[in-house]
Amino acid sequence: MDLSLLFDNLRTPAILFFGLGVLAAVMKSDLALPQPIPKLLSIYLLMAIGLHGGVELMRSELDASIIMVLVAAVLLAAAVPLWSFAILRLKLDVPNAAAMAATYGSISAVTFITADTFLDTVYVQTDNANYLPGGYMVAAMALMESPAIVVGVLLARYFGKPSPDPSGGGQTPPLRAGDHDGDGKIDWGELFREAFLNGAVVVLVGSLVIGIAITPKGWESIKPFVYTPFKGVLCLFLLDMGLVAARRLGDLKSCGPSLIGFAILSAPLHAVLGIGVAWLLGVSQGDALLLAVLAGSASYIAVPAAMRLAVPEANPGLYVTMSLAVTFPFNITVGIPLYLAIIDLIWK
Amino acid sequence: MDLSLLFDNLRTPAILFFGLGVLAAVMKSDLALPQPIPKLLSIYLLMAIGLHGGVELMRSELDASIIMVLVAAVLLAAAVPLWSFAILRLKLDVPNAAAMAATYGSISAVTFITADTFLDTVYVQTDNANYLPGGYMVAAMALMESPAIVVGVLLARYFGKPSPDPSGGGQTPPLRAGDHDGDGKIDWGELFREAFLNGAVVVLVGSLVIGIAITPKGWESIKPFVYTPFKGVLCLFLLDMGLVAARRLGDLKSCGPSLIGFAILSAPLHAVLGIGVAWLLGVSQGDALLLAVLAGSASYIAVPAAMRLAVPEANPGLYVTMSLAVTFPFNITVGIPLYLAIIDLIWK
Amino acid sequence: MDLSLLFDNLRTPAILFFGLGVLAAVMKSDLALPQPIPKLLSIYLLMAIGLHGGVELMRSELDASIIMVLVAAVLLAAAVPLWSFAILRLKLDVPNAAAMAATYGSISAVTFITADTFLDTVYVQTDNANYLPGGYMVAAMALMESPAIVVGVLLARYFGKPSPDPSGGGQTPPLRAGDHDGDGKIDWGELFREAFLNGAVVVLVGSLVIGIAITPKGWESIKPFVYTPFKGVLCLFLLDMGLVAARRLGDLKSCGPSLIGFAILSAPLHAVLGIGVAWLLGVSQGDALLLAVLAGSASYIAVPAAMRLAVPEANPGLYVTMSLAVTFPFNITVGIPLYLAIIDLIWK
Amino acid sequence: MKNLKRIECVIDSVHVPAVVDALRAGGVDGYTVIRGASGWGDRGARQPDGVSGVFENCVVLCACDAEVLEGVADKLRPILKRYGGVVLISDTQSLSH
Amino acid sequence: MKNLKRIECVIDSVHVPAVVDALRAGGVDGYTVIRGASGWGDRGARQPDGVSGVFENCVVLCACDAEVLEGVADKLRPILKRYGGVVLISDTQSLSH
Amino acid sequence: MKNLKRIECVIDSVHVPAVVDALRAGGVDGYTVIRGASGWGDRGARQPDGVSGVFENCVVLCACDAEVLEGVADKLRPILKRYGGVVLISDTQSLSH
Ligand SMILES: Nc1ncnc2c1ncn2[C@@H]1O[C@H](COP(=O)(O)O)[C@@H](O)[C@H]1O
Ligand SMILES: Nc1ncnc2c1ncn2[C@@H]1O[C@H](COP(=O)(O)O)[C@@H](O)[C@H]1O
Ligand SMILES: Nc1ncnc2c1ncn2[C@@H]1O[C@H](COP(=O)(O)O)[C@@H](O)[C@H]1O
Ligand code: NA
Ligand code: NA
Ligand code: NA
Repeated sequence: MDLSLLFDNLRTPAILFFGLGVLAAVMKSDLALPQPIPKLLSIYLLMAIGLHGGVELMRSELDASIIMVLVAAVLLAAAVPLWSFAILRLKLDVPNAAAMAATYGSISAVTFITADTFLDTVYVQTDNANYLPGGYMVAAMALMESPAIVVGVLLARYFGKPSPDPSGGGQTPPLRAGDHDGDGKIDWGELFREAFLNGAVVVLVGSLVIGIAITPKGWESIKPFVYTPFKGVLCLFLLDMGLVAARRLGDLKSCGPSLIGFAILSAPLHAVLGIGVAWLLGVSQGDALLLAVLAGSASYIAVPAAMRLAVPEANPGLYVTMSLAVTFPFNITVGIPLYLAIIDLIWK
Repeated sequence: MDLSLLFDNLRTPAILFFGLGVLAAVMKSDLALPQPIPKLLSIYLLMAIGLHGGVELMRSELDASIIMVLVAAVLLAAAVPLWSFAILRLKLDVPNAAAMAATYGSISAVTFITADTFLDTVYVQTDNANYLPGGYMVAAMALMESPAIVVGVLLARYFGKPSPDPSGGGQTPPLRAGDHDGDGKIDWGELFREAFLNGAVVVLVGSLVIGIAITPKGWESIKPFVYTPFKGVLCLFLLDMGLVAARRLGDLKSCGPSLIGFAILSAPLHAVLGIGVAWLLGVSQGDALLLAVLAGSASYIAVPAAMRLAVPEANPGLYVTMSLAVTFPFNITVGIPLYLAIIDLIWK
Repeated sequence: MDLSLLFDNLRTPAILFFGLGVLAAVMKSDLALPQPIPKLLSIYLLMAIGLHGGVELMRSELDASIIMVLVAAVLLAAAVPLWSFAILRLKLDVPNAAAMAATYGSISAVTFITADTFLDTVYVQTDNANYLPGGYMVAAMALMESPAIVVGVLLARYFGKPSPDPSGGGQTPPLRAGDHDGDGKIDWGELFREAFLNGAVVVLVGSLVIGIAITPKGWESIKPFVYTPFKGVLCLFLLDMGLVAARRLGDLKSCGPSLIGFAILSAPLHAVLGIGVAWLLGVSQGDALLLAVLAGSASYIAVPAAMRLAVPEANPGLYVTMSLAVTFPFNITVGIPLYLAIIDLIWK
Repeated sequence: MKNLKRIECVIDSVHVPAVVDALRAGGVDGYTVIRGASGWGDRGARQPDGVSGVFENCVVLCACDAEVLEGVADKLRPILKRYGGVVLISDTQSLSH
Repeated sequence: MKNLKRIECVIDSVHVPAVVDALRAGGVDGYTVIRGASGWGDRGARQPDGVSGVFENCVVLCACDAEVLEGVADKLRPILKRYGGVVLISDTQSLSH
Repeated sequence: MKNLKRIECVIDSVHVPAVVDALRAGGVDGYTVIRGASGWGDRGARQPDGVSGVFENCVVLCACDAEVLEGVADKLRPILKRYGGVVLISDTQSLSH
């Protein structure tokens, strides 16, 4: 692995701010981004990446290979939870294994954004346009958010016990979200609503479509807000991610070494799988890195929101902690340059 | 009506984001801009439009016709509630008719801003400077926010029953805001404070004055915050407006068709009145559109804040819903291009 | 004193927005920046000034005189509380005098930023590079935040009564922050954590270090967020500072004229002391103004946070009010141009 | 431990000053206000929307002596009548220190 | 003054709709929701983080007639069992207006 | 339904950790914290300002067994004495599930 890639990555402002957040939390500083600000920043980042992706998509030539990549991305997102579930069942009960499997099948938009920013830097250094990803990768990301949620809920239902409170019919709570309605059936409507209409998914997909719909002049008019300051905003958000991730580290004790092992190993393994798929499809290095990062990253926004409703027996202290405090930091610091090093080896 | 104008408007990023918000709410997505963010965005937009208006005002030549426009704007804002009240009394009791009348006499800053943005686009396409509005129109907007509040409260007092709780003098609550103090008198001081010192009015007027006071260098130094990203911020705000408007749609049932008819018809009627006034005063097309939009739009910030205090018997579920969920969407989608089409017909 | 300097300062957008805030609060408008927004803005400003300082520091040549300035800055911050405490003891009890002394020994980042912005304007007018401060002055600011906290707590402990509740050992609350643990000893670890790991200190120091660490390209990539819109954001923050300061004015009555006298006089006196030190060290006019402003300003973020924990007997209604409602407005309106006039007299 | 009455009032944010004035006029020693509540009652659903700023409730909490309760209640009643909202009263004790 | 039961429920924000449905189905006249609470209980510490949006509690407050309490409690019990949280019930009076 | 004591404490945000430590040391099973409260009491008005971050209150709510109450109260008293605030204690019942 080219260590200079690693150091370049660690020296980007966003990663340094992530480190500052981790450091502040570890030293028990009272620093915090107050409550709804992280949510605002996260909506902003999704809106920005969606719009930019849509605009890029319009500029690029669309061909069949793009469709192939999108289909492969969906399949990847739906398949990863299957074997993840099988492995996680060795240590976890059905609800927790299903929720964790869904978490790892889905994606982390901020990891994607960080990789995208990193590719920008690499492109500037190498002047090699193969490192510039296509706008359709944002579409791939959008498509990869939800399938794992559906698969995870199905796994929980299929392998799970029937209703945990079969005592009296009238006492079942007003269940929601693809839940048992007391007789083992799945409310598909609710399930799909949870999976595909989560706020994060809606902003990303909606912005992507708007990015496609607007005129170049429309894009110019909003660029100073949604594009130019983007990397700076990412710094602020990663500062908070560092604080939040490090403050969840305390929960790692209760997770046990095998789970942590899964969280660290699954990232590069799934990323390599993503790289393999990218290679088979013959895409460029930039697209390959983004597909690797999508496969290797884990969700901490859309999936937890859905799982708490649909699989309330699963403990978010496990799946959110693994995703946020282990896999995310691994990916944005070591993972991204590592995956690119592997790609460079194979592609050249 | 020139349909291409309509489609141009519907394709601007801000309107598309409004549509995304409506769609998300209708599909029952959990998307939301968390609590104080909309208020921050609304302060930002008022500050930005105020500053820009002030700076433009300084650059333009001031003449008597401007004073005429400002006086006409105030008269319009004070007169609209009078006939609106008379019409609304057919269906509503005195407090609700008065509050609704005030709502429609006052203005919506975001509608104004959307129209301003639209004129920008039209100007770029036509290269006709007549579409560029003067900075003094921001002053007209500022002057039109408050008179309707005063008129509305006076209507409620004059036509309303005396104190609703005449049982015991000692039991009247510590009333505020131009309220009866138990003996039918109006507290003028409180009434004017409510009307003219509402936060939205203060930010707009204050920023306008500051825009006049600062040097060109001062303006350059803050432009990257208050001007350049403006249209992008408007997108984010309109996304939230779409969510909020669509979530109020459920309250429409309780409003009844005649009220909804009023909300939809009053906009173009008052707008045409505004156009007529503009034509009599001989202003350019850009200024005419903004006057039309000011006359045709309804308040959902300053007026509700004042009415809840001064006319608590009125139901905000009526007047806020009408203004936010009916008149506002009508104006920013269909209204603005329609009014410009009418103006183009008359002016040419 | 050159009055044009004063008027130039009063006409900058940021100061005008401060005035708007004061006016709105005095007229009892309901205008307010909603709750976590001021904290977000304050983190943004610290991040921005820290990064910019770090980048400037890397560009400038480092020499021994810089070390001298930094050492002098720390000594100043540690010494100011000593005589302030002695003077304040004439009117206040030990805890209040100690907390107030710490407040005045530490610094106000926003005052510093306002002075920095002012120097920018002066530089543009005079084209004299001596008015451009060095990036190391941000380091001086960072170093001056915490020493006064330590000194203040030590003063409170040394001159204070022993534990206020010596009745029963088991009843002492779980004290924190360099507090007595019932037997008169100081928990140094907690004390230093309070002083040096306050969120504001961590963001400022962390951003300074990141500014030093990043590449020029990294800086370019985040500049559109952390540098370009900076002066505009300052306006929004100062609007809120004006509101908050003026709303605290009511508490002045309970403070008494001698305290208000201290708050007004200590600013220019300590500023002149800072100017003297700057002159002895031979720094340029820009650096001298910033040192003056650091010496003359009082903290309202880091110190109150620490004092409420470490000296809970002191009344924040006194020390926050003095700092926020008296010294801060004095410094940003009259103080900064006054200090620069004095500097111009001496340096020429 | 001292016996007190616990007054809890849910009301539209905009009318909190009226409630607070009533409490102070009634002679209570202190109160606490929690903002940002939503709810549902006789006047329908209330969910703060951030754009209009309308539809936000507050909870006002006050512990007071039984003697002042009657006076406070007399001042609160017309507020409830005119503006809506609820006032709940229960027994409590304060930890004396 | 009317005697009522005061129901206070602390629960994960995401399950507030279930609690509210239970209250309404049980026949209460109104309720109030306070968001953004943190806490600690059987399922460990809960501190909202803003990034994942998880770990936020809400307090739901409801005053109701003693007669409807039993029905409401029956509807709340399975929610507590499945989702965690606490429900506290105490006596209160409402100021009649 | 189990009889419990309901402890409600209003205190400066900065001292919430002290209250929470006291509760946990006293052996309670859980607690809930509501942030962002304003108020007025012996030490004057408290209205959070966002700039200095000072003047914000929190409400800490805890339901506990009557047996642990005495111990918890002993731990809370010195906190109240030193930092101000109020602690209200009343009877409640928890819905057992
Ligand atoms: N029975 C109740 N229990 C708890 N809160 C209530 C109750 N009734 C009304 N409220 C609250 O008081 C607000 C105003 O009530 P109302 O005036 O009845 O609409 C509602 O929005 C609720 O937040
Ligand atoms: N004894 C208690 N007193 C007050 N609040 C509690 C108590 N137990 C639990 N809670 C609240 O209810 C939430 C969920 O509780 P649990 O399901 O026991 O983890 C906790 O996070 C607390 O906010
Ligand atoms: N009688 C009371 N009822 C309700 N809350 C109170 C009462 N007294 C004080 N408080 C709250 O406790 C905080 C601190 O009280 P104090 O230490 O008395 O100033 C106040 O700011 C109020 O929020
Ligand atoms: Na994945
Ligand atoms: Na109008
Ligand atoms: Na100082």
